[in-house]
Amino acid sequence: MSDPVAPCSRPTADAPPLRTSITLPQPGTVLLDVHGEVDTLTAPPLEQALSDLLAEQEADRLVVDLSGVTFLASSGLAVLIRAAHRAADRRLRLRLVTASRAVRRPLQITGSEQLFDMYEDVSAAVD
Amino acid sequence: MSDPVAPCSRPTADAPPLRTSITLPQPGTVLLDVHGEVDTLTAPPLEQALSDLLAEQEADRLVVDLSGVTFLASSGLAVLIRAAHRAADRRLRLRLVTASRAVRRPLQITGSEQLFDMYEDVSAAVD
Amino acid sequence: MSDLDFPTSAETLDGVSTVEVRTSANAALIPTIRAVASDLAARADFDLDAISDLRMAVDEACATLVDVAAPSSSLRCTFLVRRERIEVRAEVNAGQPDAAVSTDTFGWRVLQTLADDVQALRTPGVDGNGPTVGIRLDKHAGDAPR
Amino acid sequence: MSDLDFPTSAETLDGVSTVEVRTSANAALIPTIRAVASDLAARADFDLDAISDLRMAVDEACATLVDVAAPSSSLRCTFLVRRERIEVRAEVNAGQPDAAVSTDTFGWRVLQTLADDVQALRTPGVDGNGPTVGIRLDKHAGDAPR
Ligand SMILES: Nc1ncnc2c1ncn2[C@@H]1O[C@H](COP(=O)(O)OP(=O)(O)O)[C@@H](O)[C@H]1O
Ligand SMILES: Nc1ncnc2c1ncn2[C@@H]1O[C@H](COP(=O)(O)OP(=O)(O)O)[C@@H](O)[C@H]1O
Repeated sequence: MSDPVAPCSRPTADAPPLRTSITLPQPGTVLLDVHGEVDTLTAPPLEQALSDLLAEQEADRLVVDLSGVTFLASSGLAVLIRAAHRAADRRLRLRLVTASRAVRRPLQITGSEQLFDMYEDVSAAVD
Repeated sequence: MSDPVAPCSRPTADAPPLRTSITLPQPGTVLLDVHGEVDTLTAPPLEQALSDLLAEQEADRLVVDLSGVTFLASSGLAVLIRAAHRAADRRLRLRLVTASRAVRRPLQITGSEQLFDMYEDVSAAVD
Repeated sequence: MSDLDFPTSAETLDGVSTVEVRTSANAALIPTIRAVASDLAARADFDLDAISDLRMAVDEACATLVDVAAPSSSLRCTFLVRRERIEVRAEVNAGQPDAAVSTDTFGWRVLQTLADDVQALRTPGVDGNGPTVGIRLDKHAGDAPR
Repeated sequence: MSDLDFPTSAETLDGVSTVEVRTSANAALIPTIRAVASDLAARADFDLDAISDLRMAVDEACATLVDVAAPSSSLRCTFLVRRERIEVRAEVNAGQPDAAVSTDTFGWRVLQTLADDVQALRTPGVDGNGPTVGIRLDKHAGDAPR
């Protein structure tokens, strides 16, 4: 799996426990990379990062890589779900990359998986 | 690194947080494998396992693989140090395999490293 | 809502281990309470899904309570570790006289999904103090092999 | 030995976060207190050696105190998380009237090596109760990059 080389990298504002960055791995694809814990304190910066992702009007493929997320609270789920609805307004489905139980489990038990296209690694999601 | 096939395996009594087993990877070499946390509750079963190791009179190479140890308290250190003294009585030095900071750090800061021959992987230690 | 009957010491009664964690009612300290929940569940041989669920449920309960806690007050979270299940009671002193745990939120629905049983607790305040509000939840160890 | 002056609530004073953990004075619960120590140190950006040292120091302090605690009593451990350092105070009610923390052991020497500062604490018991004995220790974050 080769990490796509980013022609453009904009780190977004982040409290220490959450790091986000947006890259354009290929034309028409925007990738939001998220690292850390998404809880009541860090859901707001995640929401901001998702807004930045959704602001990419040229893109028709929006990928959120959650492989580096080690905890996902309901506040974080709610932010993802709202972003899915905003993407749906543009007739797009968000692609989520989920590698760990800490992320998959909350999406599963709330039945939210159906709102997203799910991938197990980022190379498949951006392809 | 190939794990030596054990001609003889005797699991010793263990509380859930500590698992020990003794194998003879090759003639003259006895290997004590330790997994778990060594604290005030689990130092006694470790001491018993070390006694079993030292009881192998035919062996001239005594190896303690601590790669699977995730915590080492002073009570565990004291048990290792006593075993080193008992080995010294037989003009042997215990070989310790330490892979993690959780084990290396306590040995370093107490200056106990000098009592052992230290290895970073088990294949080098049994060789 | 039922009355609070909060254990005040950390005795071991009938094989129940009790761990009580008290922090300032500040969202920045919830991660530490999550860590306690994970650690206790892992040591109680919960399966991996059950550990993940308990961690998330405890986070949700604490986040809900911190939201209604009085300024500079504390969050108290007690874990009763039984055979095959952990009971958690979290509570705060609320700032507003009419404060209560909202049970009509997305968070509460998630909490109900995560825990095997969950209850909002409330004891009215005396002498003009705000009420004590809390959440009690129960989580079973699960049966999947670890 | 100095007097115990144990914080009873979990306020945030002057940017100090306080986390208090109370368990039965039982060695089986010390791993959970270790987990709290590791978690707080990691979040306070301690370097990896300092995290490891604090975890071991807290374990040592608690193990020492559990040894002298009265039957069915509790172990109280308070973490004061400051900028660049964590102060830990652990205490138990001792069973024997003459109980004290032994400072002539291998364990105590290790504790002195692990912590930047360590003190044994003791308050005589009143009305025939055993004394309260405790250990206070200080650990700095270290400066190695993580
Ligand atoms: N049971 C559910 N499953 C999936 N999504 C839900 C569910 N309940 C609410 N949502 C979504 O979660 C988001 C946040 O819900 P909202 O009601 O605003 O939060 P809250 O209930 O905490 O006030 C909304 O976008 C909503 O569509
Ligand atoms: N500073 C030290 N460095 C290395 N080993 C030590 C040190 N102090 C004691 N030991 C060894 O640790 C072991 C346990 O020490 P001991 O005095 O029996 O324990 P305690 O002091 O807890 O009663 C002994 O084998 C002793 O040789």
